Amino acid sequence: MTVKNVVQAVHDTLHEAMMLDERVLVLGEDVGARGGVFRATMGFLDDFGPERVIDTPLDECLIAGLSIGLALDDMRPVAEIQFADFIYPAFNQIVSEAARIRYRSNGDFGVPMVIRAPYGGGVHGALYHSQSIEALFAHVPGLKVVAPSTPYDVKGMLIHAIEDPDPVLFLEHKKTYRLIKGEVPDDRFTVPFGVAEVRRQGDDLTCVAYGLMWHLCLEAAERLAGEGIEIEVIDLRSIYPLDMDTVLQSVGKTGKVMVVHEDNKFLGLGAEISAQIGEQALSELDCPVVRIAPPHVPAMPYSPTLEHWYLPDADRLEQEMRELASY
Amino acid sequence: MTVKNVVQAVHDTLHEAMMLDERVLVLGEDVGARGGVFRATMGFLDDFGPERVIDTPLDECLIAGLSIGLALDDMRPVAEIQFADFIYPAFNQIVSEAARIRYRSNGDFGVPMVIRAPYGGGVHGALYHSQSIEALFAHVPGLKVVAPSTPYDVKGMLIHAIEDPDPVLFLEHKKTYRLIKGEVPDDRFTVPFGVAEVRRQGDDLTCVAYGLMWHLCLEAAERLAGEGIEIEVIDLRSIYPLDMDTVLQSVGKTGKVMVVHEDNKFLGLGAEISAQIGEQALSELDCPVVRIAPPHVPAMPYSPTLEHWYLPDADRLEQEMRELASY
Amino acid sequence: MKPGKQGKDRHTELGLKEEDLLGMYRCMLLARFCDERQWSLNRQGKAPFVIPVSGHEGAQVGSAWAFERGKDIFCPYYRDMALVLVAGFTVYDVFLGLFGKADDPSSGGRQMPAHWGSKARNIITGSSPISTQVLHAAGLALSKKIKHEDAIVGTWFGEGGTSEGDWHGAMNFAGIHALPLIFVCENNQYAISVHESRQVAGRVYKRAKGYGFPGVVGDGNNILECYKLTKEAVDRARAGEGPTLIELRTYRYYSHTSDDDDRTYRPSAEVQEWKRKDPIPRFERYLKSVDVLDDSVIEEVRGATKVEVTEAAKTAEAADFPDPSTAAKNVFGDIEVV
Amino acid sequence: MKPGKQGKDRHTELGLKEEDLLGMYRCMLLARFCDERQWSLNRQGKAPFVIPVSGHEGAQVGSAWAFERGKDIFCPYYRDMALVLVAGFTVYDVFLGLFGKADDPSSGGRQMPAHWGSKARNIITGSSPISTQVLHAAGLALSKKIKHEDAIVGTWFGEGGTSEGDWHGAMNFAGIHALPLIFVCENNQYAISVHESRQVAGRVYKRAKGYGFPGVVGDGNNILECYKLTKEAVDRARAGEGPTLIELRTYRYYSHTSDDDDRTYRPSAEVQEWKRKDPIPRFERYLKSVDVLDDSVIEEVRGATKVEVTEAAKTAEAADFPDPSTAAKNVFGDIEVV
Ligand SMILES: Cc1ncc(C[n+]2csc(CCOP(=O)(O)OP(=O)(O)O)c2C)c(N)n1
Ligand SMILES: Cc1ncc(C[n+]2csc(CCOP(=O)(O)OP(=O)(O)O)c2C)c(N)n1
Ligand SMILES: [Mg+2]
Ligand SMILES: [Mg+2]
Repeated sequence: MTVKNVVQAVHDTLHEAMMLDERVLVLGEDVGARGGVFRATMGFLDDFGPERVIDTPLDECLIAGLSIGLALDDMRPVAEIQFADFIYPAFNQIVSEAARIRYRSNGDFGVPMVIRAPYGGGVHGALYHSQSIEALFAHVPGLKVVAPSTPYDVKGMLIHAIEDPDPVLFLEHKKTYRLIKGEVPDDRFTVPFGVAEVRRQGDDLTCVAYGLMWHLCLEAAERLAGEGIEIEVIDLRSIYPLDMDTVLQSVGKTGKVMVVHEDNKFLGLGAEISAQIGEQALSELDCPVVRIAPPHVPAMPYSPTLEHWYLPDADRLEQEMRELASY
Repeated sequence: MTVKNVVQAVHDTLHEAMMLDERVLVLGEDVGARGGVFRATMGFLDDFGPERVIDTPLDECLIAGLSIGLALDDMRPVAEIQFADFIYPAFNQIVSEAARIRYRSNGDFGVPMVIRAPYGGGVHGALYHSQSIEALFAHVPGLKVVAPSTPYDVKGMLIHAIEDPDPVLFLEHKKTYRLIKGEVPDDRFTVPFGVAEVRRQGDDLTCVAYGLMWHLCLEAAERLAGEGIEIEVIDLRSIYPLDMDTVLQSVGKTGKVMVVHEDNKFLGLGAEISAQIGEQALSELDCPVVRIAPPHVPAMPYSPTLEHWYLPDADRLEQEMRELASY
Repeated sequence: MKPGKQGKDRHTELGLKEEDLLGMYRCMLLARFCDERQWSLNRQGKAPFVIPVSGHEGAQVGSAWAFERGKDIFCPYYRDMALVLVAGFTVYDVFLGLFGKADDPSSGGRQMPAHWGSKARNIITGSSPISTQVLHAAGLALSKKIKHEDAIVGTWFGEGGTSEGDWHGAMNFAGIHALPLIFVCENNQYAISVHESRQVAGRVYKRAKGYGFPGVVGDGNNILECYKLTKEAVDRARAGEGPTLIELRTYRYYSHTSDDDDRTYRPSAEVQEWKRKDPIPRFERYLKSVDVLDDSVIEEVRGATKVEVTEAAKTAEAADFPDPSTAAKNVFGDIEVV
Repeated sequence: MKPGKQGKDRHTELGLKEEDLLGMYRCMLLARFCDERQWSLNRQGKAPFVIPVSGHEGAQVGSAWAFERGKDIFCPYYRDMALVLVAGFTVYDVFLGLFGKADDPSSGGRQMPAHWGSKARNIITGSSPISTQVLHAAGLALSKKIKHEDAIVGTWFGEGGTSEGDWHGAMNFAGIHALPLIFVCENNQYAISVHESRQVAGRVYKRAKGYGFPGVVGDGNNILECYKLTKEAVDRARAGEGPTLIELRTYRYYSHTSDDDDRTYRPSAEVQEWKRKDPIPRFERYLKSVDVLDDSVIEEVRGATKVEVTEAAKTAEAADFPDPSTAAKNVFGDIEVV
């Protein structure tokens, strides 16, 4: 066991994966000498050389397309998109190609590749360094999308992602990189996709989140415990496949649900979760499912006043929870 | 009044818009001599010349980016993406740029552009000539997304789109092009965005759809009328802004809802509609909202046996409606 | 037809044996006759969608022949029927794809016809979005280089395909890393209706220089020239000397697809002019000039090939469609979706 | 400094008057001092994010000066502080942006600093995703051409920016349509940490030829050379002779941004070497050689400029942040979202 923060867990897990399997290589902008702008691949160039640690040109379309080609030749590329906000030039390669190759070839070809992308806000990143992109990709059949946010899950899910036969979008909340620390077993282990984790038990309200948001939800929930309100906090970890069983089980207990995410509300993951709860547990709901998500504006603004306006924080979550629990 | 099919309505409306406003121009692949692969701009090159009818290189990123530049200089570009499935290379320009320019410049700049894209299946188009893309774009704040599917609406909404101050994704269901005919007033009129149309009144079940699907729903509903089941059929027409008022009003009457779309289910528009119904009309629901949408596979396969498996048809809709109405 | 430098035939100079010539000729004929057959099936309402190859046979067979089957990798585009016949597709395979039958090796009837792919034949699965395969080719070439495998990668595309960002990215990366990758542009002067002059600023082959590697242009209707240019590029790539861009100028004889009508954008005189440059009769003239074939054998081969094509089409037509119960398979490698 | 051909000064030959020289000099100094100030504010914790310009002043001011303010259009990128000062930004504007204040002309505090834009100044709003502006520039140039307006468009980007598909698309379209568009590459040899040699296959300026139009390269630290190359391109574009690609070779003196640390990827000797080529002292030497300025005036101007910058920063720091009640405004032109 070693205590690490999230980005250290990314770094160490990737490093181990490259040590263990020659087919694993990393590619992206500044992953070489710079070691990644968040230092996720620090020292890799020295340890593995430029053939396995590839500084690509500034072209995300290339990064994705190249990774597909590598994966088709039985390599295990782990591509870094420097900020999730810059993944859109690669949209066609990811959505038309990576996601559809197994299906369109009737299983003849597969694309075992991982795309790592730091996402999320609260870091003065403004419109183009704060975005959440999970809904756009989770909608696309053929892609797996995960968003672990503890050092433990990062290790377990990154190993799983690299060994997964399919393209995986591996979302790392950039604010958790240095903020969230935790114990990580030194030995190899995996955390399966599609299994949510109940981070806190409670009977009064089910709170469903992932990434930075469940950490804030937990903080708010702990505060409310003092008032005798017990909130169940679920960290989804995996966006697709989505573990609705855990959510539904909790709903059966609490009858009240709040879904929280940074991605905007309209067609955000909260919509799907709410729809599935409606389909499978309508009679168990005491009140409408509440979605807490940013307003319909094009991503987070820069000024502190505006950023604060945009992003839910623990204070706001506490208040929303209190209100809903006492509904 | 003239009877036209959908693609004639597109053609004639565009033509009139170009006659009336010098700033309107069309651009895209094969829009010139070929008049568009669906003939939406037939004869335009002769009538308006190559400066206003621009055959672009095969580069959707260029088509979108160029349109933005034109719009920034007070032109009114109407870009054609040959098939909606090919819009992804333009994703970055549409999502990062067109959608965000007004917000990021605090209103200093606006992007009045229209992107027309034939979408939808049932035409032996297979994986890459059948896709529905509305959810991906409707999720993005700053974009308007509409999907008219009668010649009347096409005219009224296309005029509105061209005059709209913001980027509009104008989705035309390619199967409706020649299939759906209707009367179109010869004079100018507009159909506002964000206003759904109740295509059929009924008390037993609310059926929400758009594009080709509401036509099939209507067909199924008419059949059921013979059995004494009265289905209310709503054609949304506009995806964002979304007219939930009309939907909720109908739900208040029927207590039962079925949402139908060709786009896949997970994070498809049905999820948002279901979530909003849950938020605003939970107590009025007699039973869970049902979403009818294709399975989680990467778009429609080619073989007739597989295409049929994929796409809801009137028979299947009839059966689903009957079941739900008698719940 | 002039004999080569040392009194050798042109093909001998290029290292081609008589069996190569016959194999090349056969692939051209098969492609042409498959094309004719698929159009007639289309007119009969039996094949909803056709992508023609006719006119491109010289460029495709000539360039593909320079690669080593079973070792090198092909990343073709939809036009490349003659190419995949070189790479190991049978005529029966072609028609299984045309009809969308369960045994279609490319996709089991999931994709449109002419969306070639087959792992066993080293043909990478292709899609409709233009030029995506060019980046896969770069990734494959990088992989071969990293693994120090003696395989090279070829990718084919139309001149319209040079406009997408994917193409630019692949050219740039191939140049930086001196990848064992051959870019073959089948320049038929039109992308559906859009003429080259509104598609390509400058000239395709001249682009290569800007990326720091050689670009060459050749007569796409001269199969031996296509072979020669590609073979030189392949040899350079195999020697570790990096990529080449080859532009082969040619023409398609039919409309873009069965959904198109080329009369709105191509003067029929132009079409006729290019039909006079047909790569097949041209190669036949060469084969006769070097006494590999004579008119009566040509007649015989043509006849037999046509029969072979017709038979294969018939058998494929009778084959089974995919079972809908398989339609949700192979979305993921591990999860079942329905 | 040699006098020009007919005994004229170099700048007179280029059509530059003394007031131009002084204006150019002033913009360079303003940019440099703003940069120094913003770094010190960053170290004080008052400016969370800084994008430096230092080193690029010659390339930016020299190239921008060739355009006509109030008529021509600028599509810059984040590095272009000196450029927007030429185009009409004040120092106060720069600091309003740095602090994210309500009156920031680019975005009212919504975007990161250095995401320039201002309709009144013909500076098109820019974003973070690299090279998107290059296509907007092409659209604007097309519009000017269609309207037969006598305006031309300039767009600026780093050598890293040439890798994106947007850049390729814009080059191709500009070539096909002979657009009045100038592409200016500020080649500082690094894209964050990635060296040019792993970014650009071949040479940037040589790419132009592949698109059928001229590409030139110049010393980005020689402001008069930058002006000259751009002026020639601007004149050609205005005469309807189409686009030009200009590569200006230079260097950035600081890290990529305040979040970066260049010591991991740039040898300090290299940084020092390029600092010796600093475009500002170099221009000062020229100005002295032609008797436009002498050392004491330079001292005076520098001092006054520094004070101006410090004052502007102070005033901007005291300005209001945007009111959160405005945060949902301007998503759409007609619909309110909250
Ligand atoms: C991304 C994308 N955009 C548009 C299309 C529609 N389309 C299919 S083929 C084609 C023209 C291709 O021309 P070219 O590359 O020259 O190849 P050719 O068909 O002439 O052999 C177009 C525009 C597509 N398939 N993919
Ligand atoms: C699409 C996209 N990908 C990645 C980034 C992250 N990024 C910001 S600047 C930069 C390097 C740009 O280098 P260059 O174009 O040479 O300009 P310079 O900063 O050297 O002036 C990168 C990779 C981005 N902003 N946008
Ligand atoms: Mg072509
Ligand atoms: Mg640079």
